[in-house]
Amino acid sequence: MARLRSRAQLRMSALFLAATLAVPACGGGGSKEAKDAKPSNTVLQNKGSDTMVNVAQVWAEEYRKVAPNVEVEVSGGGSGVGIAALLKGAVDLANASRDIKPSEAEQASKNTGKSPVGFNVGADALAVYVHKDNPMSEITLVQLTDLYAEGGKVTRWSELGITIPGVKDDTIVRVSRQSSSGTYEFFREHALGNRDFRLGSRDLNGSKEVVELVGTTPTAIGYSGMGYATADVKMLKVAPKAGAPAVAPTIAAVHDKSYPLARSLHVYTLGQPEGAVKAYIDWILSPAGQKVVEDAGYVPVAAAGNATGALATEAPAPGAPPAPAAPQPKP
Amino acid sequence: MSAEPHAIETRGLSLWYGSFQALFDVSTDIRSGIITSLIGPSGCGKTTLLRCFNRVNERYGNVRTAGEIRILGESIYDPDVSLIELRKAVGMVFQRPNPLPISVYENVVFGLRVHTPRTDLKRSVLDEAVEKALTEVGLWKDLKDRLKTKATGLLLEQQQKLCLARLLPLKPEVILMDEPASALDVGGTRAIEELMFELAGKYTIVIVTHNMAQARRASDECIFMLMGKVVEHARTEDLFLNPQNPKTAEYIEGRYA
Amino acid sequence: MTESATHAPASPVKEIEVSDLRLAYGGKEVIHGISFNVHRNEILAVIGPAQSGKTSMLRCLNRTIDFTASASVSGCVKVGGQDVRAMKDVFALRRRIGMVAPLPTGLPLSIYDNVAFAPRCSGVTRKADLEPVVEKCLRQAALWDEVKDRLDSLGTALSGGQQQRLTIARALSHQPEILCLDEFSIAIDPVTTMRIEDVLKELREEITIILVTNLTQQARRLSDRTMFLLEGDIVEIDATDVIYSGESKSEKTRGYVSGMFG
Amino acid sequence: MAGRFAKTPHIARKEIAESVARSVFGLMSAAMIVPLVLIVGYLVVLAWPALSLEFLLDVPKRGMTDGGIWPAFVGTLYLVGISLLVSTPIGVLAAIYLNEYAKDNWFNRLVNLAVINLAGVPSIVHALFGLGAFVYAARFGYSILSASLTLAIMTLPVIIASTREALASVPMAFREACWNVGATRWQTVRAVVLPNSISGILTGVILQVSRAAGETAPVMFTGAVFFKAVQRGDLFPYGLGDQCMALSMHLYTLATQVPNVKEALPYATAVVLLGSVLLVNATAIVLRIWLRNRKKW
Amino acid sequence: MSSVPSPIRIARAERSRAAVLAEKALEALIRLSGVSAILFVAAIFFFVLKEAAPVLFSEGFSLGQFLFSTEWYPTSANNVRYGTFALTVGTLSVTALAMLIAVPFGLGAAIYLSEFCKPRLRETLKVVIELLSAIPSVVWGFVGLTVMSKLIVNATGAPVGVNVLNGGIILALMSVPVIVSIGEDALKAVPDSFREAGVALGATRWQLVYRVLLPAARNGLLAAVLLGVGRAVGETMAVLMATGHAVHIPGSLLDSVRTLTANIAAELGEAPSGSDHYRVLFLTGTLLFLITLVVNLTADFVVRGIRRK
Repeated sequence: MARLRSRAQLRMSALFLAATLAVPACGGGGSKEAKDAKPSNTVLQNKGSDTMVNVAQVWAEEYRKVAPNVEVEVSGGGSGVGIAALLKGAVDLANASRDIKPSEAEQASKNTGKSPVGFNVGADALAVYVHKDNPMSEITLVQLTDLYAEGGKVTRWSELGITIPGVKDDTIVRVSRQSSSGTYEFFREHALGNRDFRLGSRDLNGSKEVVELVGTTPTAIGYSGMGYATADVKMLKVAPKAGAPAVAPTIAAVHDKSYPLARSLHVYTLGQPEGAVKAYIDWILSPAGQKVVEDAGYVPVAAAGNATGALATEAPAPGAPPAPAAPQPKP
Repeated sequence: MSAEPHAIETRGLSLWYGSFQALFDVSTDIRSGIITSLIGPSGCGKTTLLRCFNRVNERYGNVRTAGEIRILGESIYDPDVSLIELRKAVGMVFQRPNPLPISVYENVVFGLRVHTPRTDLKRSVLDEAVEKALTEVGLWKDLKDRLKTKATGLLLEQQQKLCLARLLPLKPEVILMDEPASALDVGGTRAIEELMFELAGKYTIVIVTHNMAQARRASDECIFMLMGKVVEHARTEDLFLNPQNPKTAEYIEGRYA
Repeated sequence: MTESATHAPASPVKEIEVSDLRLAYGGKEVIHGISFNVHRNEILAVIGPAQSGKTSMLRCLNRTIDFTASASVSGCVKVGGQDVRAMKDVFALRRRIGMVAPLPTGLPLSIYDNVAFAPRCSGVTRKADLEPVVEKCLRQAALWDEVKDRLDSLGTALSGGQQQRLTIARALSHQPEILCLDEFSIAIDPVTTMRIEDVLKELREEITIILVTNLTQQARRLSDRTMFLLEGDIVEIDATDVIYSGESKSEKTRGYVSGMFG
Repeated sequence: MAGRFAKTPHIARKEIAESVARSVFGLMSAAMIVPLVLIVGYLVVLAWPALSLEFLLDVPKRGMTDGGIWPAFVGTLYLVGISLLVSTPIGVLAAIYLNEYAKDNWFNRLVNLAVINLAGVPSIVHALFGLGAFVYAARFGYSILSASLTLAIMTLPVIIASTREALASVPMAFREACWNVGATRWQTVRAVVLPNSISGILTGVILQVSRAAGETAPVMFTGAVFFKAVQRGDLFPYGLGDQCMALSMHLYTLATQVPNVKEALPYATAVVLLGSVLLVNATAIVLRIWLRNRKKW
Repeated sequence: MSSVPSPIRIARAERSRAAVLAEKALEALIRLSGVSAILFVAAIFFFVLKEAAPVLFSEGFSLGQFLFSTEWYPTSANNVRYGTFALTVGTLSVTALAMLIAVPFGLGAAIYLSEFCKPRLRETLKVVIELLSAIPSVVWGFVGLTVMSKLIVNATGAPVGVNVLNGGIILALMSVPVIVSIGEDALKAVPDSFREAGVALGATRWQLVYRVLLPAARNGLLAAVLLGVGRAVGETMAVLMATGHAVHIPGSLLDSVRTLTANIAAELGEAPSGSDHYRVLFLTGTLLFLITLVVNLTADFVVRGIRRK
């Protein structure tokens, strides 16, 4: 007769609570066990440039097929963030769409006693995009400065002599990137001559967002990696100055450095890479890794290297064998 | 005052809250111009019956009634009856004083504002109504300088009188009172009872009380209810001194609350 | 309370001594310094109209008034000779005073657990110890016969009258020396009221009872002495026979008892 | 014949005003159903081509332009689960304190204010806090642990509020009955209050789940990554110190970063996120109604 | 104590020491958890301010510029400027528009739910509102970015659909549930006796609402609006995706703006920790924390105003 309702209730509730709590708990605990079951699993942390994040992601995805016991965590954030994290030893590999600054290298050796080592893993052309209905086909860096830079005066397409069909208000919708991305800094340095941007542009958070906005806005202009092109936009030819021939962002133009907004893409490590990191970089530089770069719409380093050899020397990589001869990674 | 001998007549009135039946076949006549009290133990249906008279119990969704109620000779369940007009004629005072959270003045004229088109409400009409109503309930002297203060800050006793006063400008025929003194102390109770005596004759008053002593003191007729049925309806003296029904006798002896 | 305090008919043992008890809620005084004693094994009825401070007074006895933040108490209440406000173990005090509230409150536990609740709280956990207590208390509250076959069912599922008796059984389960009933019949039917009144008459043999009621006739039927409390003051406290004889000292008492006001 | 209580023209006008008010307010309420239905409907329609069990179980492929969302889904489970593990006990105990123990004094008013404010702190500030406190100061780094702790603190007020509500719905009479027989506060809480408010507590826990699952900003800066390679359907891909993908951030990524993604993919991700959150909420609602109907008093 | 022999008396047991101690320990834990909210709020303020503080004293930073300049150049190569005024205006404009939409709808719906609606319908609507409030902000942002921006471009002919209008509508939809549920609570808190009094005097529901309930629930409704504002000011992901993110004082509803919250979300990931930029973002966070603190305290104060009466 002494069946205790209160006890029974408490027990039931406790059970439920335990159950709710146990699921994730098992998850946490279980993951350790799962890890133990495959003891050789290595986690590589890879962080940095947003331009490269998609390539880096495919690298991680593909490398998993080659070396199933290596997990690569990829995060974006921007070149500066990747390098900053590298300098603290927080990540194994930093992606950067710009060169490491001397001050940064200095800080690295101060922090960790090691100096950063860079690998040239590909190249990119920063394309200037307009809507596909925009009759414009080429632009000069001077025009870009007038458009984008602080103190620039151009606000309407008519001022550039352009009439966009079916548009009443031809105010230029400037599309840019948020102020700390490598793309933003590169554009500022190479297109605007280090002058600041004029405020009021739409500073979007992703390269894709830029292209999409340009693709849906007939009066827009924007810049982004050439890999982001879609059917709704067109890439302008860019001339270094008025009168000079305008060059389209093509692989060839990147190779011969005739495109003014070309840049190389780097992966940095702290000190000479060893073990899994080295294997990963070797694989990135191998044809398989470089195919990823090409598929993503960028310029593979092998081709660039073969063409001129110029890009490859930009960041001397003592440990890195020349790409074509890269040893196959050991799975 | 109405000419009808009976202010309220019910015929075969039954009421259900959902599936629970609270009133069983109540047929009773309440005479005009006197104080009638409804007594009985808690849960006997006296408050429910009272709330039928101005149909205020229909605020709670699941109420169903059968039977008939005639007030001043008019069936109040007729389809063309406007609840608003009904409630103008049948005023109600509640267990806890519930002045509205607005000024004393606005409390008294609330009914007028609700029932008369704005254009007919001259300031002088309102002022006059306030003075008249507050005088009638004996609050004018205390409150005439504080007409703009919030009514919810008054003493409980004053609040309850105010609740009565705000019915008067509408010139109701019947005033229903639901345990009007249960939240008051002895002095407040006495004051309300005295007020009832003064108003009786001008209005028909029906009061629910759980306090037998009060029923005995303050009413002309008593209706004793038990389990949703009317057990006995008689002149107060007769009911207390010479109850016809043994259950009534038990109750007034204080066997149960 | 000492061992020597045996039954002396001449001078009754003071189970509770209240002196100059004052109680205020947020500055508004509702009990204005009352003093009275409760004798062992008597039934003291406390009558008075609503708002007179009857319930508040009871709550001062077992210090459940402590749960009302705005209340401030002064004066002295002694139970069994000990000042309740000086007691460290207030739970032990409450176990010495059984309290029955106006509205029947079966706890949402089984009938068995309702009664066994208090002993369990004080550390009795063995079934063999609990079962006799449960049975005894339910019998005392005149509920045993109705529920003995369904001790597992919920206390809250009983009828109002049964729940009120369950409440009494629960109040008895920690073997109190004093039982306080606060308008216990307010929400129950006459038949149950009469049964509980019979229960009280029997319990009087064992414990001290304080019966707060607004039914003057109930007080008259049951109590040895009656205290008339009006607006926070004791108007009169005397033998019940005297109070109801129509010859009590105070006119107010006579008026109240005969229904002139309240 | 017009009865004594028949409508006057004045009343008729008032009644018209009333029905106008009723319709206007009714339409305003209805206006809230419309966006919910439209948004859910629109998302589902666009997501339809991609929605399948395989989408849930598969990993992102070809630079996230294809494949499924498994690592993000399971990452969200991790974050939510661990944050729940932390916030439930603290939240429930805090609610017990506030409802059962706290006296009405300045200190406890302060505690109340703190709870209210904690609920009002913008999620991005929680993100800053998580970054400053857990990632850097506590040296947990960017990890599931940091992100979960941030989420836990962020969702604590949800649990506290609903638990308090549940506790407060237990009638005072029960407590008084317990105190009257000499039960201590905790005995009262344990025997009567907790068992009868368990439904409300569960509701709070479930709401916490839905809130935590949907948050983006706090995890973006404390432990969520753009991508992590995980096996299809792997239930335990992460450790406490790892970073993970999260569904909410994955949606953000797909919407703003990944080029040439299959059109239906971000919509399908949104539908899975929205669907899980609404499902969890609906569970809470159903549970609440069910338990309320079998209340024992 | 038990000097009087009694037939029902059995030996009184004492609770075991362990049980008493366990209870004490548990109560200590309960108290600790109880005050944890204070600790957390303090910790949030402390850590956010701690990361922000060094910049306050660094060279080239001026608080005046931070608050009142519109020039936001956190990474400029030659002239770094941290002016958040345009961001503040962005936040205010989006919030104001959101409130303009959400307050009438929210309060109207609250009135409908609490006064006009049948219980069944009320339950249904409350479920809808609860579900609406459960939609994650990133989903709202996604909707703003995809659905709403197209609608706005089609409806207004604006060149870009991500702007004040878009953010305002999305934020309105997000804060309406808050306003409705708290507003309904405020109306429900008005004692039923007031309604009963009004009804018994023959008032229609609408008269009841505007003559009695609105004055009586005024403070609670104000608090509901304030909490709606708090929600709107603090919202991050939705405005990040829906407002177009331009540092710009808006001249019309169709201009793009950037809000304080979105600015942090966009740049925090890329600001190397310890840099001035990073610290200024934390300083913005401190500012946001203080704003919402004030809003919430005011709301609480306003609500407690009615309770005291």
